Amino acid sequence: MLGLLTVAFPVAGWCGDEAAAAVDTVAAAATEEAAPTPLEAAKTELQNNINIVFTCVAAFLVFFMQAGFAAVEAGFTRAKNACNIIMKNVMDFSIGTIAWWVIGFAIMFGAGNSYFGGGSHIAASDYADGSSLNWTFWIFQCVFAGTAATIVSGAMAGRTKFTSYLAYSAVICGFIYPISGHWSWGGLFSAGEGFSAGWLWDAGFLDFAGSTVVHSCGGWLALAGAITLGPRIGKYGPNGESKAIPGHNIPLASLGVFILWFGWFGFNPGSQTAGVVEIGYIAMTTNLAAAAGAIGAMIMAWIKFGKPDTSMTLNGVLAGLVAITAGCNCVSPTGAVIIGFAAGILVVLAVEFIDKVLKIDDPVGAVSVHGVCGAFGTLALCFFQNAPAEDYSAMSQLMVQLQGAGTMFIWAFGCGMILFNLIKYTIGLRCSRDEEIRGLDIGEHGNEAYAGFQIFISQ
Amino acid sequence: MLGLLTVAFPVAGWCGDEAAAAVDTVAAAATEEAAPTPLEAAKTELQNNINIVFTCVAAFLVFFMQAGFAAVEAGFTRAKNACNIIMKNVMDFSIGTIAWWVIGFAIMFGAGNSYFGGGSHIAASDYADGSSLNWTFWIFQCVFAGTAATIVSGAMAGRTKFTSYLAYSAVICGFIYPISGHWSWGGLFSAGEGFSAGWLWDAGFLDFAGSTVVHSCGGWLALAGAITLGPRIGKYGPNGESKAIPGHNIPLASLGVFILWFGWFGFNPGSQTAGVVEIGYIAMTTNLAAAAGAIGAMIMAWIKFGKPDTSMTLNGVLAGLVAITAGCNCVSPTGAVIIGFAAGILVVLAVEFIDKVLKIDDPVGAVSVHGVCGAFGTLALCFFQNAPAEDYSAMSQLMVQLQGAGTMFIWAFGCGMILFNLIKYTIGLRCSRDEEIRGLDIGEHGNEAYAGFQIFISQ
Amino acid sequence: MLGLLTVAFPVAGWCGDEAAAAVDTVAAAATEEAAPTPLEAAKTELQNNINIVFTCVAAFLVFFMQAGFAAVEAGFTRAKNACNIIMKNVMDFSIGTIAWWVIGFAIMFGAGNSYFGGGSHIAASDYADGSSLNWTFWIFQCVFAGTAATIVSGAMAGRTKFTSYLAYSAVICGFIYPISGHWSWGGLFSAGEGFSAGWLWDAGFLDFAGSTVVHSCGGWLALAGAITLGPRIGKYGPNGESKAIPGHNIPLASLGVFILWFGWFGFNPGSQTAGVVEIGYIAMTTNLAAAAGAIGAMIMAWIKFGKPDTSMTLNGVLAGLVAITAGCNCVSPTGAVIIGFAAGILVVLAVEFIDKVLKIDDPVGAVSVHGVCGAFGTLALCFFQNAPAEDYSAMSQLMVQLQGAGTMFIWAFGCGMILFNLIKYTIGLRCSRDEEIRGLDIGEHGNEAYAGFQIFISQ
Amino acid sequence: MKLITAYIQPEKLNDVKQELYKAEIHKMSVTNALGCGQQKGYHESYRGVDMEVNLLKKLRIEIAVNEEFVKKTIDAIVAGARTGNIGDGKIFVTSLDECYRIRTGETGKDAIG
Amino acid sequence: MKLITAYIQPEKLNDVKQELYKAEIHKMSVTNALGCGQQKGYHESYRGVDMEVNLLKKLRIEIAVNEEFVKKTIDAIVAGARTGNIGDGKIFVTSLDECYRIRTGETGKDAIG
Amino acid sequence: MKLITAYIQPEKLNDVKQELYKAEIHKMSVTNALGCGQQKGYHESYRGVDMEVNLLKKLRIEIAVNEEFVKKTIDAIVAGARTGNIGDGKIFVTSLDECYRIRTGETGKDAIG
Ligand SMILES: Nc1ncnc2c1ncn2[C@@H]1O[C@H](COP(=O)(O)OP(=O)(O)O)[C@@H](O)[C@H]1O
Ligand SMILES: Nc1ncnc2c1ncn2[C@@H]1O[C@H](COP(=O)(O)OP(=O)(O)O)[C@@H](O)[C@H]1O
Ligand SMILES: Nc1ncnc2c1ncn2[C@@H]1O[C@H](COP(=O)(O)OP(=O)(O)O)[C@@H](O)[C@H]1O
Repeated sequence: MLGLLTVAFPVAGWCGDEAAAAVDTVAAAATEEAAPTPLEAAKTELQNNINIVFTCVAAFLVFFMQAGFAAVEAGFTRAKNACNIIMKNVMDFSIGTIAWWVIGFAIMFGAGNSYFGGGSHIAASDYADGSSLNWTFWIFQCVFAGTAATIVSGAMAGRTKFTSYLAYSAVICGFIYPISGHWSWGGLFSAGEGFSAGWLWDAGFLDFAGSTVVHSCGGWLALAGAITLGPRIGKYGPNGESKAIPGHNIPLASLGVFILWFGWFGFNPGSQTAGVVEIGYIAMTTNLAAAAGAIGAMIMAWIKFGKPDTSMTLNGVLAGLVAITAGCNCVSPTGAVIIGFAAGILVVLAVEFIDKVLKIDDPVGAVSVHGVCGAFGTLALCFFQNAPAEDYSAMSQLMVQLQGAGTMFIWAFGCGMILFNLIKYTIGLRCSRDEEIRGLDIGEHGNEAYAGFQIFISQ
Repeated sequence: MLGLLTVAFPVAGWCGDEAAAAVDTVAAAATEEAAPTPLEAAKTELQNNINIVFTCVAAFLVFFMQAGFAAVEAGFTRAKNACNIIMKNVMDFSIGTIAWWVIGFAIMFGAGNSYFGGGSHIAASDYADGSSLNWTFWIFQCVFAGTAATIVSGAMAGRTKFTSYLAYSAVICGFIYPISGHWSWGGLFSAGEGFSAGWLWDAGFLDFAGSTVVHSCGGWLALAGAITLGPRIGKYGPNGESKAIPGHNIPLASLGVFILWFGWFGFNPGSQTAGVVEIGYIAMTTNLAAAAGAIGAMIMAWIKFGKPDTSMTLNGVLAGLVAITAGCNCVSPTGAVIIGFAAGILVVLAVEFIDKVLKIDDPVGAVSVHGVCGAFGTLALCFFQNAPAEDYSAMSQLMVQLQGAGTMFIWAFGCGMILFNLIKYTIGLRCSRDEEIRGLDIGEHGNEAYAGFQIFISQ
Repeated sequence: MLGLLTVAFPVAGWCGDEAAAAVDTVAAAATEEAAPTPLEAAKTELQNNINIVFTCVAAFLVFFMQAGFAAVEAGFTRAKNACNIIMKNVMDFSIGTIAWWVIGFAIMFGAGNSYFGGGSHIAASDYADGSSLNWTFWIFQCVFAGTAATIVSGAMAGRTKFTSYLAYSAVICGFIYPISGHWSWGGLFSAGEGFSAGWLWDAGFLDFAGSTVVHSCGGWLALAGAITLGPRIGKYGPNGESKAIPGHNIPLASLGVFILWFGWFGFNPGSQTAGVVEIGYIAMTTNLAAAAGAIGAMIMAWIKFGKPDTSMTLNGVLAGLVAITAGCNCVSPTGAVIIGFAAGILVVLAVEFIDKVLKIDDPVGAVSVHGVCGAFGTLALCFFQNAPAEDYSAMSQLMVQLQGAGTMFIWAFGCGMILFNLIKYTIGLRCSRDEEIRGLDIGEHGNEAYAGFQIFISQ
Repeated sequence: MKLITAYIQPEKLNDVKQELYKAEIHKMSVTNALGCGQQKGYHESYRGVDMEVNLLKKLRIEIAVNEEFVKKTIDAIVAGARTGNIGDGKIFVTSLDECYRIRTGETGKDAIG
Repeated sequence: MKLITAYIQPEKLNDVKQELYKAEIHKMSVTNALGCGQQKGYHESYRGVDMEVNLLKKLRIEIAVNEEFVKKTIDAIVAGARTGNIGDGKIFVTSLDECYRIRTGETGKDAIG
Repeated sequence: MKLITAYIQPEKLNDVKQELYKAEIHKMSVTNALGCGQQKGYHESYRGVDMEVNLLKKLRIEIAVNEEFVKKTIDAIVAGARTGNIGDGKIFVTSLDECYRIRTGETGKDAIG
């Protein structure tokens, strides 16, 4: 049983080919397993409890990232939309949880083939005996799905109809995320006969904690959303020049970034789903990349804009974190620093490019942070392996990684364009002009975020 | 010893009669215990350490709920009272901790009969050898007591004298909560001879993590406080019509709700006080109920008020969490969704009823969330058992649950009315009219929460 | 191996002489170690995983204290400097992490003599086989170093040049903190031959979680910084009378204090670096001292200023926490309450003394909280031992403690004066007068913290 | 035409508004202000340092009216704002040379209402 | 010299500023205000209790000008602020007796610009 | 009676207050304002997009005085607010037709003080 566990979850899988072999091994392990000695049984049971404790705590930390997203997004946008952003963050997780429970988990981890699950585990009905990690695995994966869902709200802030956003939330957690998630991670959880690893996993695609599976997925959906919606009123001048629409509460946003950094210690080490020595290593690489990301973004912003910009530096932290997520278990410490630093630089360039060249209005930089840096991190891990196998080839791994990251772009961006356009031409995606000017808080919710405060609204 | 542990804490106690049997079993286990084999001893020791780690972490999360309560209460009330609310939250936990240490823990878990403890453990003096969980149990129960205490501050916000509030805090953590807590949970901790489980525990009352023991207790005390104080100036118009007094910082309140949701993952799974497979299950039901609560409240508010109200939806999250607390370990996932959803609906109705019909001014909805939904959750668990025993009868369990919830109402509301009226007619419960109009921050503390900010105060 | 672990980390070291003996024992254990039985091996492995899980989670909590520091410091200073404070908090941790990785960890825990490490572990290159705790130990110590670094920013708020602050951050995490840290804690981590415990450890100096090693270090550096900088414009009137410069966001500051309190449950129990029964005890003493600190400060402020001041009470919580940090594992519960309460009183007196008598402008009270109360706690633990050895003498322990606390004052304050004066006379320490008046947010970062909010700035 | 500027206690705004409505004056503009006058300030303290706050929170109301409404308006403000305590506030009246309604371009008496 | 006070919709500030620049009027002061007039308020609700908000967010602009600039200024404000919808705002003109520039001590016409 | 309106740099408020006290003028009202004039704005940037901020933070002081106090008041404001740098601000004086004290109903000269 411990064998099953340590194989099924890529413990210390420094390199790719193990992954491909995993499912077969599981099958093999099932037959080989002789009666364990009492000591082995006790050890398995205890280690399993250790794993449960750590994975549960990690799941709680990942959940807490919802608070971080809410704070970052609210802080980086205008006061008149703050209630709306918060409602979106509360509701995408709530609706997402229910959608995940009903169908999402089944599609991602249920019985099926290498493209699609869904053959079991609907509404957690027949789930109980699935694995030794059991329900802990369910809750851990549930908060991951919630993370993918919530990324989008920031890019669509300040102009999206609330009902449309609710519809979107159900679809991403119920279908879009679990389907592509199955391709890379479906093999993490196997209840034997009828279960199948996903085709990307089989291809040796490495994405330990989800730079691509979670972050790029959310990021490319966000891109589709921002494009379909169009920019906020006043974001681009008559000649197409970009205007600044400053966030209303940078201390709140920074608190959000710290909460996300904190939560990422659940996201990355928790993806080990085991209380073993590797979690410390992963925590270290995660922290190094975040720190290097902040430094990279600060320096780049300083060079480009003349001063060390606060919101860019905060984005740099997130960029470093997103980028290291794929390879946090397998890159060297120096590699983590380089990946984080490069992601920090990249996020500044990407924000500028998307804003000023593509003229897509992404108020919080979700596309740059999660989409671009997620893809970057997925590819970069090839070159910084800590202890590669003898026959490891960075270039051939890069091909696999490109395939994975590219597939995600096509899938998530494609689904997003279809979904958001469907919504646009049915229930409508964008709120009315008047509502947008007065603020979504009053228009959509009849509420005010800061009652009594004198707020100067000329934008 | 492991036997003792797994029995004394209702691990996976899907149903009621186990609870009744527990104390006897403990006694039995104590005599039966032969010399354990080295393997058994090692396993017990290690599992005990696993339990300690998880319960400690859970206690920390529950502590963090204090921050959540402070943020929710501050955000839902006016800026001119924000320092005061914060001081109340800091001090009720601080004074509560000391009161708990001096006498509260002794009353709840010390030697005694089935109605009253107090025969040992005063000031943690003779506590050390009590149990294998030891001090971890103490700190876990301490933060629970703090939770019960802090619920009240929200309902009494904006008009209570600070000194009176301090006096109240000592009494609830030192006496009111531990006495009723002993009835349901005294049996969780037995150091053998002289110790006795509480009468509600003996009656088979099920309240796994404290919908009744903690939340209803705080909620009904809050009701007594709000009634005794009377409404804030300007809350009701000359014809008794209810006026809105909007909260000043909804983003802060929402951060508070996310913190509470996060902390609840300590509150509910932590109540297992063991690092075992059940904690994942409990985390799942907890999360499902919270999500369903948000959805329920949002829909209900939308129907009743025409728009999806932010503060009501946030209350809906808390309603779902409070309601699932009693049955988080024993209801089915579908049951959790139903209970949470119903609690979300219920909290909207309760807030309206208390505000517009009973005309009791509860600024943050503490009575509705903790009192009403706590009682609801305690009763509802009867009908959604995941794996009931063969001879399980929902109706007879309901009778027991009604007895427990009803007793708590009489006890907490009764004690509250006596206590608050005692305070009212001695040191005085309400601050002066002038102080209330200018704000308690200046009146009680000589401070200002947002120095420099221009705040429009016409209320 | 378990032997090594439980000795090398002072598990339940109620008293001092064990510490002195530890290094020898490690050496001894290494030779004695015969082939362990399968049961022993399994137990060691599992206990090690338990330790890793707990220490990792504790490290995450300690990391989260960064958010607490950012929020407290931002909330206690003016709105026009909020972005700057946040940038400082993000960057001191980020730069600190990299400095720690490159050289700090090597100096503190690498091979060397009892005054200086540095002989190995540079950039974590040759670290992997160091200890069974391995990378977990690295990340745990990394976030500790970050804590020491971040303390300073509060005392230097509102007038420090940003570049100078960045330079300072690298030096403290790379050199100042690890050198003195090596003296007390170098012996916590030994990889055998060539490694040496520090001279204060050898002398029997007790500082379990760092009242002196971390907090006083930061506090005395903060003192040097505040002195070298001079007070903010307008802080002292023409006759030297102290003027109040109120913090702009007390709810944010209080959230920060709750986060710090929460994080301290990682800081103190985590310093056990083991998932054992003692962590619950440490959590209890930590909580008791924090609560008593709040009460002590509130009472003292009430007596001195006529009203219970919010910011002083919040400082009281931190004072209690800092003071208990040294002795959290060895003082009695009653001792914890006394130490916390006294620290709460002391912090109020120290803030007043430093502000009104010494006329040093420390906007958030960092010197009083971390420096003064850190030293106080280090000394106070002598008199409240829970279970002292037979031959324990409080007075002789006090001499050792005085030596440790005194050394830290000389070291940290001395290094600080040299470093800050070096910066002052090279790149410059203080921003321009105009920049200070308009606010560092615009001057240093070109940002605004609360865009749109009407903020009255007459100071 | 006159421009009437009044400083009142913030908590009196609703009463003033109601009195104005009764007097059929439906237009006004309100600003946040700080005032000092005979009303004593109060003491705040922050971290042990005393601060005298003598700029107290007030609201500033501005109403443009035709001559025949001047008295009615002033009476209404007084009726709504007076408590008899120091700090009730002041009313200032200045002459208004001209008034324009931006929407229609109307001027003078027509524009005011 | 005249003192021109205008209440406009907040989102029109940039347009008004641009029109003023075109008319070579470079000086002004702006305050946050709340106004009520013909424009209907809206309903907020909080925790199920309805609130009618009839003090709407406006900006108050104050510009001191010499006589020859009065018309230009008013025209510029109207050009920038008019949408034709209720709530566009009002412009009030009062006589300015004197004007001082604090920096130089200049007075009258010289001080205004 | 005159109504004196001054725009000053925010950080000069305390100095102005002190000069006014010295001149025995104890009553005033203060509002937050944004101003643009000769003083150059500064550049902020947000996420890489430059913003020119040309509405700078100012305070608006309003003081109603009797004729004999006009000069004293203006002198006091100038004494407190002048630094000699661009942006020191302006003082505007208009005629006050009438003044009421809400508390007592006093009018005219008596009401002002
Ligand atoms: N001469 C004045 N100029 C400007 N504002 C004034 C003047 N006198 C009073 N005020 C405003 O009116 C408010 C109330 O005045 P105060 O003297 O305190 O009370 P009262 O008018 O009842 O005697 C002040 O806070 C200030 O805002
Ligand atoms: N008589 C008045 N006195 C003071 N302010 C006024 C007056 N009339 C209008 N205002 C201001 O102008 C704003 C717009 O006026 P409103 O009557 O709503 O629209 P319109 O002027 O387009 O008819 C009001 O919100 C108020 O701030
Ligand atoms: N003509 C005017 N109308 C209204 N406000 C003005 C006028 N001229 C100046 N101000 C106010 O005075 C402030 C200072 O004016 P500025 O021209 O920058 O400096 P200075 O008066 O020293 O030449 C401006 O920011 C504005 O608030």
